[in-house]
Amino acid sequence: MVLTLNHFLALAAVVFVTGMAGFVVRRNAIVMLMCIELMLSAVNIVFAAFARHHGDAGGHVFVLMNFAVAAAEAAIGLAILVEIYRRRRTVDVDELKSLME
Amino acid sequence: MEAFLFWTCGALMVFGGVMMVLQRSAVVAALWLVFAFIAAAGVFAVLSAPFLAIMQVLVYAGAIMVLFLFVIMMLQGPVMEGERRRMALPLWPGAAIPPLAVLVLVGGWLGRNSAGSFPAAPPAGFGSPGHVAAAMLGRYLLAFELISIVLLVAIIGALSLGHRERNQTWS
Amino acid sequence: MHSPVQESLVQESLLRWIVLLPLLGAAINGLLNRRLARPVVGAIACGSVGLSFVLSVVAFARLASLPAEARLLTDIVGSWIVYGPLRVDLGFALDPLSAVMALVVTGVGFLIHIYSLGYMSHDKGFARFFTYLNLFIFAMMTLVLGENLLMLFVGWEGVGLCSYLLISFWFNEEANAIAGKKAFVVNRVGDFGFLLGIFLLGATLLPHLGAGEGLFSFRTMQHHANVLAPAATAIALLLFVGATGKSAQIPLYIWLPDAMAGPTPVSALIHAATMVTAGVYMIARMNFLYVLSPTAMQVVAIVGAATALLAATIAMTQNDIKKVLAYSTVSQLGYMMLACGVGAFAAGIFHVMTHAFFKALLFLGSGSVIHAMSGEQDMRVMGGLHRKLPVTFWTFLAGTFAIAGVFPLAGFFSKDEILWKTFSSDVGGVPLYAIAFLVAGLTAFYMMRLVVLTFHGENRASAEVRHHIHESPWTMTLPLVVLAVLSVVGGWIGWPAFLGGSNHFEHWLAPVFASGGHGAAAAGHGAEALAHGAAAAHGGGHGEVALERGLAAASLVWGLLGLSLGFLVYSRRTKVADSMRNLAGGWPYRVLLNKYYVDEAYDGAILRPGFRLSKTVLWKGIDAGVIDGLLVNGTALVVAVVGSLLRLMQNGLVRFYAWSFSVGVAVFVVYLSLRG
Amino acid sequence: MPFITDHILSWVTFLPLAGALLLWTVVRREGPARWLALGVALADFVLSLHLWFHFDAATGVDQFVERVAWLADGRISYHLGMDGISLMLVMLTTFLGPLVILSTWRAITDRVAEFLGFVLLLQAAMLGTFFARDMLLFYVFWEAMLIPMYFIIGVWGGQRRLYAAVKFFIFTMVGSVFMLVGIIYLYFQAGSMDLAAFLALDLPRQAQLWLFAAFFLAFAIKVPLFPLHTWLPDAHVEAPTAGSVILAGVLLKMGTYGMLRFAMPLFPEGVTTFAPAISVLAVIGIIYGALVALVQPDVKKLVAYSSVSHLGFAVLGLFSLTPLGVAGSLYQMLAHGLSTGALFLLVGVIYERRHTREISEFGGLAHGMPVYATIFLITTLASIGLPGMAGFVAEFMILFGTFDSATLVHGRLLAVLAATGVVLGAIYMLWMYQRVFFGRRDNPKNEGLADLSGRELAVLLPLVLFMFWLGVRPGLVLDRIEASVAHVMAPLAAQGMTPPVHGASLEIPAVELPDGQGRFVFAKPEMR
Repeated sequence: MVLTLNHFLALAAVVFVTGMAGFVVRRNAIVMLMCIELMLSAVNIVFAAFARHHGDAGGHVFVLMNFAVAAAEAAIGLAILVEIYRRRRTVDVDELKSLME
Repeated sequence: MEAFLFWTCGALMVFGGVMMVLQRSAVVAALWLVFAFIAAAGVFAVLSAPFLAIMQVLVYAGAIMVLFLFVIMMLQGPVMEGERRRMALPLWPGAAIPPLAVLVLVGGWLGRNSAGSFPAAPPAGFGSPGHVAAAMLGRYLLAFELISIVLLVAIIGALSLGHRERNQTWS
Repeated sequence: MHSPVQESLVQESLLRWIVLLPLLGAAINGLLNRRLARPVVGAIACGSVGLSFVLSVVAFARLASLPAEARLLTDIVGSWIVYGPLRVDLGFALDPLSAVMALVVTGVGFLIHIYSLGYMSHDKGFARFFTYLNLFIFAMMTLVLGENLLMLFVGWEGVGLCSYLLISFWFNEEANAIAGKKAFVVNRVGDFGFLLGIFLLGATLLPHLGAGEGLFSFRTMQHHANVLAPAATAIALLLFVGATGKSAQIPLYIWLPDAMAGPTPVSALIHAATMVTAGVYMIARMNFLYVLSPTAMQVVAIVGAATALLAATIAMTQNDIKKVLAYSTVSQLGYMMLACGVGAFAAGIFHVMTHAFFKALLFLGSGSVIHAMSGEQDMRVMGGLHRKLPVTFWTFLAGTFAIAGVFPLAGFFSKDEILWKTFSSDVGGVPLYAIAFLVAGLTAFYMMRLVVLTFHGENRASAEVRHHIHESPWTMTLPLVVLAVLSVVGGWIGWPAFLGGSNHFEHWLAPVFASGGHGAAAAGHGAEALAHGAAAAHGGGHGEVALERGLAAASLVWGLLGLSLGFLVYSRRTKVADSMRNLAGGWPYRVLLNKYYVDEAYDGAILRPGFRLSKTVLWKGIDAGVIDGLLVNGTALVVAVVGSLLRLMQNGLVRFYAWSFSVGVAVFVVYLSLRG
Repeated sequence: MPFITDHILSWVTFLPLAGALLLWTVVRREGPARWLALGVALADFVLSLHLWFHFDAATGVDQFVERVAWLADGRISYHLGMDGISLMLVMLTTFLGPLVILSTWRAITDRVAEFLGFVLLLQAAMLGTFFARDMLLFYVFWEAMLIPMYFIIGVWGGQRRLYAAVKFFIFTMVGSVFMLVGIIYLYFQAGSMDLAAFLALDLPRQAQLWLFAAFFLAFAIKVPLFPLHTWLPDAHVEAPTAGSVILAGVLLKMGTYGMLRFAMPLFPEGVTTFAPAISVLAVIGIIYGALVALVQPDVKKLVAYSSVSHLGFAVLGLFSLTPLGVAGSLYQMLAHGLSTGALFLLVGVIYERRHTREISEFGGLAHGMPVYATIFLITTLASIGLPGMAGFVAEFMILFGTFDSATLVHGRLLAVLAATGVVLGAIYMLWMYQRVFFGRRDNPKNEGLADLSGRELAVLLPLVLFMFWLGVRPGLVLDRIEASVAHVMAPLAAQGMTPPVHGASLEIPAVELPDGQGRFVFAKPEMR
């Protein structure tokens, strides 16, 4: 069997949707962050697949960029969570409603 | 061989992701995510991207996930063990429909449109550190520099968020 | 065309010092202000103006030493506004006309400075007063000596400013401040016309300029006068609007009587002798333009005559000693305008000079009276002052006779010259002559009324005031005496030909006013009128001389009649005055007393509606209502309504947001797949 | 110092930025912060003097050019340059800088370092706007001005500061967005963001009209031109004194500068089409601003509306499309910057003492504060354009240019109407002056107010000096801008926007002239 671009895109879609569903379903903020990481991974697979498809290293470069973005996002996100936890003693997003007007 | 690797790694990655979502304990969820990431490294390998595969394990599964685990440990509390309330049953379909719709539609689209198979063999040295470095420090230098600023900002942001006045104690 | 004049231009750096010395004085007094002792302040102020006068005399002598047709000294200090073809220099010029004005301004100015030393000696704002006064002399000399129309305008606005500052000098009284503002604003209305005249003149002249020629330079304009001919009427009338403001003519005369709120030396210097004659000077200066437009000349003459009559009638009823003099000034300025209008520019300037002498004298005299009366200005409580204020009385009387045109005092010559020129000119003719003649009699009458009410009979003041009455110090009486002498003999330099003189004054000015005639050759009619006037001035036939003598005698008799009538009515038979007051139910008197209700009319017709429009319609209506309310906040309201709908979705549930997000993604994918 | 002089424009621009960064990070204490800010502003002024003395007035081409490829393979570049027009506004900016900072010495006591940092940041952005010759760079600086001003009004302002700040922000933002669309369109047409490339475009008429409208809107809001002016009084009233001074002194000139630099030369077709309408709006603004100023109970609001009137003159001069009018407009920007800047400073002085700006609260102030009264008077007179002061030269040139404009159909009528603004100016300013300074000192709160301090004098005297200097020696400026104005207006001249008709729209006998000979033309006159 020959692998095509579509195989990878389909895999990425499944992984992405898993992450998306998780983000909607879970209330634990940390787990939600992890779901975001999962979605980012899906995107990375798409990048790498297209890089392979076109024989261009640009996709790889952007995967690396994504690593950096993911790292930054995780660092900030977790720092915020820690701060929230200090103040509210919870990371359950359903209890964090102060974003409401 | 490639196909076998793809199907295996792909299945493991999806499995890891689903398990992460379903786990009530944050620690276990994090471990499942690490599992999924390692599988993703396999997928990268299939895509002739060995450098990415290694970085995926080192940076992602290694560094970032350790950060997650570290935070989870730090915030030990019972909350971390699981969620106190389950989501109300009637809401499940509502939550599930959009992702499923996306999946179905994307699948359908992919079924109808095929970009064809990959070029037989990638150029020599494709995906090697040297190859990636040439692109990153050449054409994409500006982007590379910008991402460094993003990281810098993230560092400063994390520091300032974590920084506490001396007199203030854990409340 | 006057190439010999142009080539023989004499650079004379003296001129700038005539102008700048008073500025220097003002700067020193203004900056050091209270750190200087009063005598020092006075010395600096008087000294700078005195020196300026001396320099004027020197410059005058140099000018006189030149041949008649080459009498022009210039002093170009530098360029001012130079851009593209527009070139305006910072420079000064002295020709026979400006020489006369310079001597009058610095001379009379110096005397009034001396007088002010005494008059203001007890005032807190001594240094401030002299700063303003010096500043005024500076501005006035810029006006007079300015080399071009724009420099003249600088001085023009400058004197307006100083007038504003000096009228509101005692700003403690709201009324004074309001009067000052009124003067400035009314003048600005005039300047509006002036400025437009300048623009039209510039736009007309600009295409014809030669290399290096200053656009508004008087020499350039005179040189190109023929180019101006097609637009001459419009330019001349617009400039005249400016003159009506500064020289208090109808319809902008209303500020001058109110301007009497300032200290009396100010009234004498600015509002009688110098500044108010600036309009006349400007028209005389621009004579080459005015002769191109008979229409404009006609308007100037009619406005002048009408103003003379209007102001004279009002002056008959006023009770404030300075108000009478103020309306008298307006009336005399009307005479000067009339002279310019009929093409007798020399006569107009002659009257400017003699009027400067006797009107300054009268104002200073009234100041002396007010000083003696502890600040009282109402003539109804004066009387009998001739015994206690002998110097003031006799000098005042000399001034009165001069203004009434008694032979051989200064006023006789200048006024008679104007009357005759009006009579003999095409523009004037019998109707305007009749008005001017009538005004001459009225002038004599109301001036005598003033003298009688003030100096004659018994004193009607309270005992306390009466106790303080005293003759003024020498610093005040000396200028009175000097000015009285000038009022008597000042007219002799214009001793007319028909009385055996040679009218030096007119000959002196002839080069300035003659050159306009040549440029006007194209304009035909105007030039003819001027030529006619000139011919008449030079004697004409025997019949004309006889006529001239006859008219002079008539006006002399008429003036004496006015004087004696005034004396009789107000000294002996006061009942006559009462019955005059109650004539025809008293309403003519009330109309005159209230100055024809012109101020009230302006107030009701222009000011109040203007304010109401600005406040209710423009500000609250358009600005806050339409633009901000409807357009700006209307837009904001739409946004707010949409926002409040969206707010329902802002429930703070992060997962709800995530869910909506995934719905969005789904919709997007649906869209994509539908597109294929 | 070739190190500095080779990149002088960058130094002038970024020195204040460096100062701002220092203030926000290192020098946080109040005292040192003030001195640092003052020092930076002074140093910037000294640097800009280099520009003044080494400027070559003979040419209208950009000087001191710096150009480095920046983005998109050099299609977007870091391109700075300066001609006479920029020079004048830059000098105005750096001249006002130290004075503004000095004026905050007592007035701002809360978060001083932040405030001064914003002031310096604003200065850097303004200078960059004047220097930028690349449209993206220009836009970056242009938008960068908004942020510090927003904070200056919104944080240190009066009671309704948030309303004013948001209003200011939204107004200016709306205009800028349209301009951005226009810039992007032009970028795709020209293939480069460079101003010179934009100028080289030959756009179809329809496109020019739309683009002109887009650019003009952005600039007209900034000016502000009637009827887009309503943000201005609110912004001025709520802003702290220093903010008002910068706003009136420099920021408003961004609008007229932008018109002259970009909107007019880029879209000559748009200019010819819209000039009559715009000049009418300008005249309405002149009269309207003056009339509304007349009835303001608040001194600061009065001055704000007078700005509307004065800048109406500036716009009128630009769209007279004569070199004289344009130069006059530029002169008006300087004169207005000086006189209105000084007026706001003066209002600030009394506000610091009495904490009110209601005219009715005052009266008879000339008694206790003679120096203050004198300087206020001089500034008032400068504002109403008394001859011998800067405003007169500007108004004269603008009105004369408009009067003599061959392209403006009703040029003469407009000049006549605009000239009424001169009369009204005298009325509202002097009436205000009379009510504040003259009369009896009835209100006991006005007793014992201190006259100007040495610091306040040091702020005001340089301004007063230049009001006179520019009034007597305009050559100082005019000589340096003549070539530049001709250069900037060259595209319009190429459009054939010179003479023919001698528009006599008033009932004034038309003068028959030899075919437009000698009228103001855009080419540099050979006479001189």
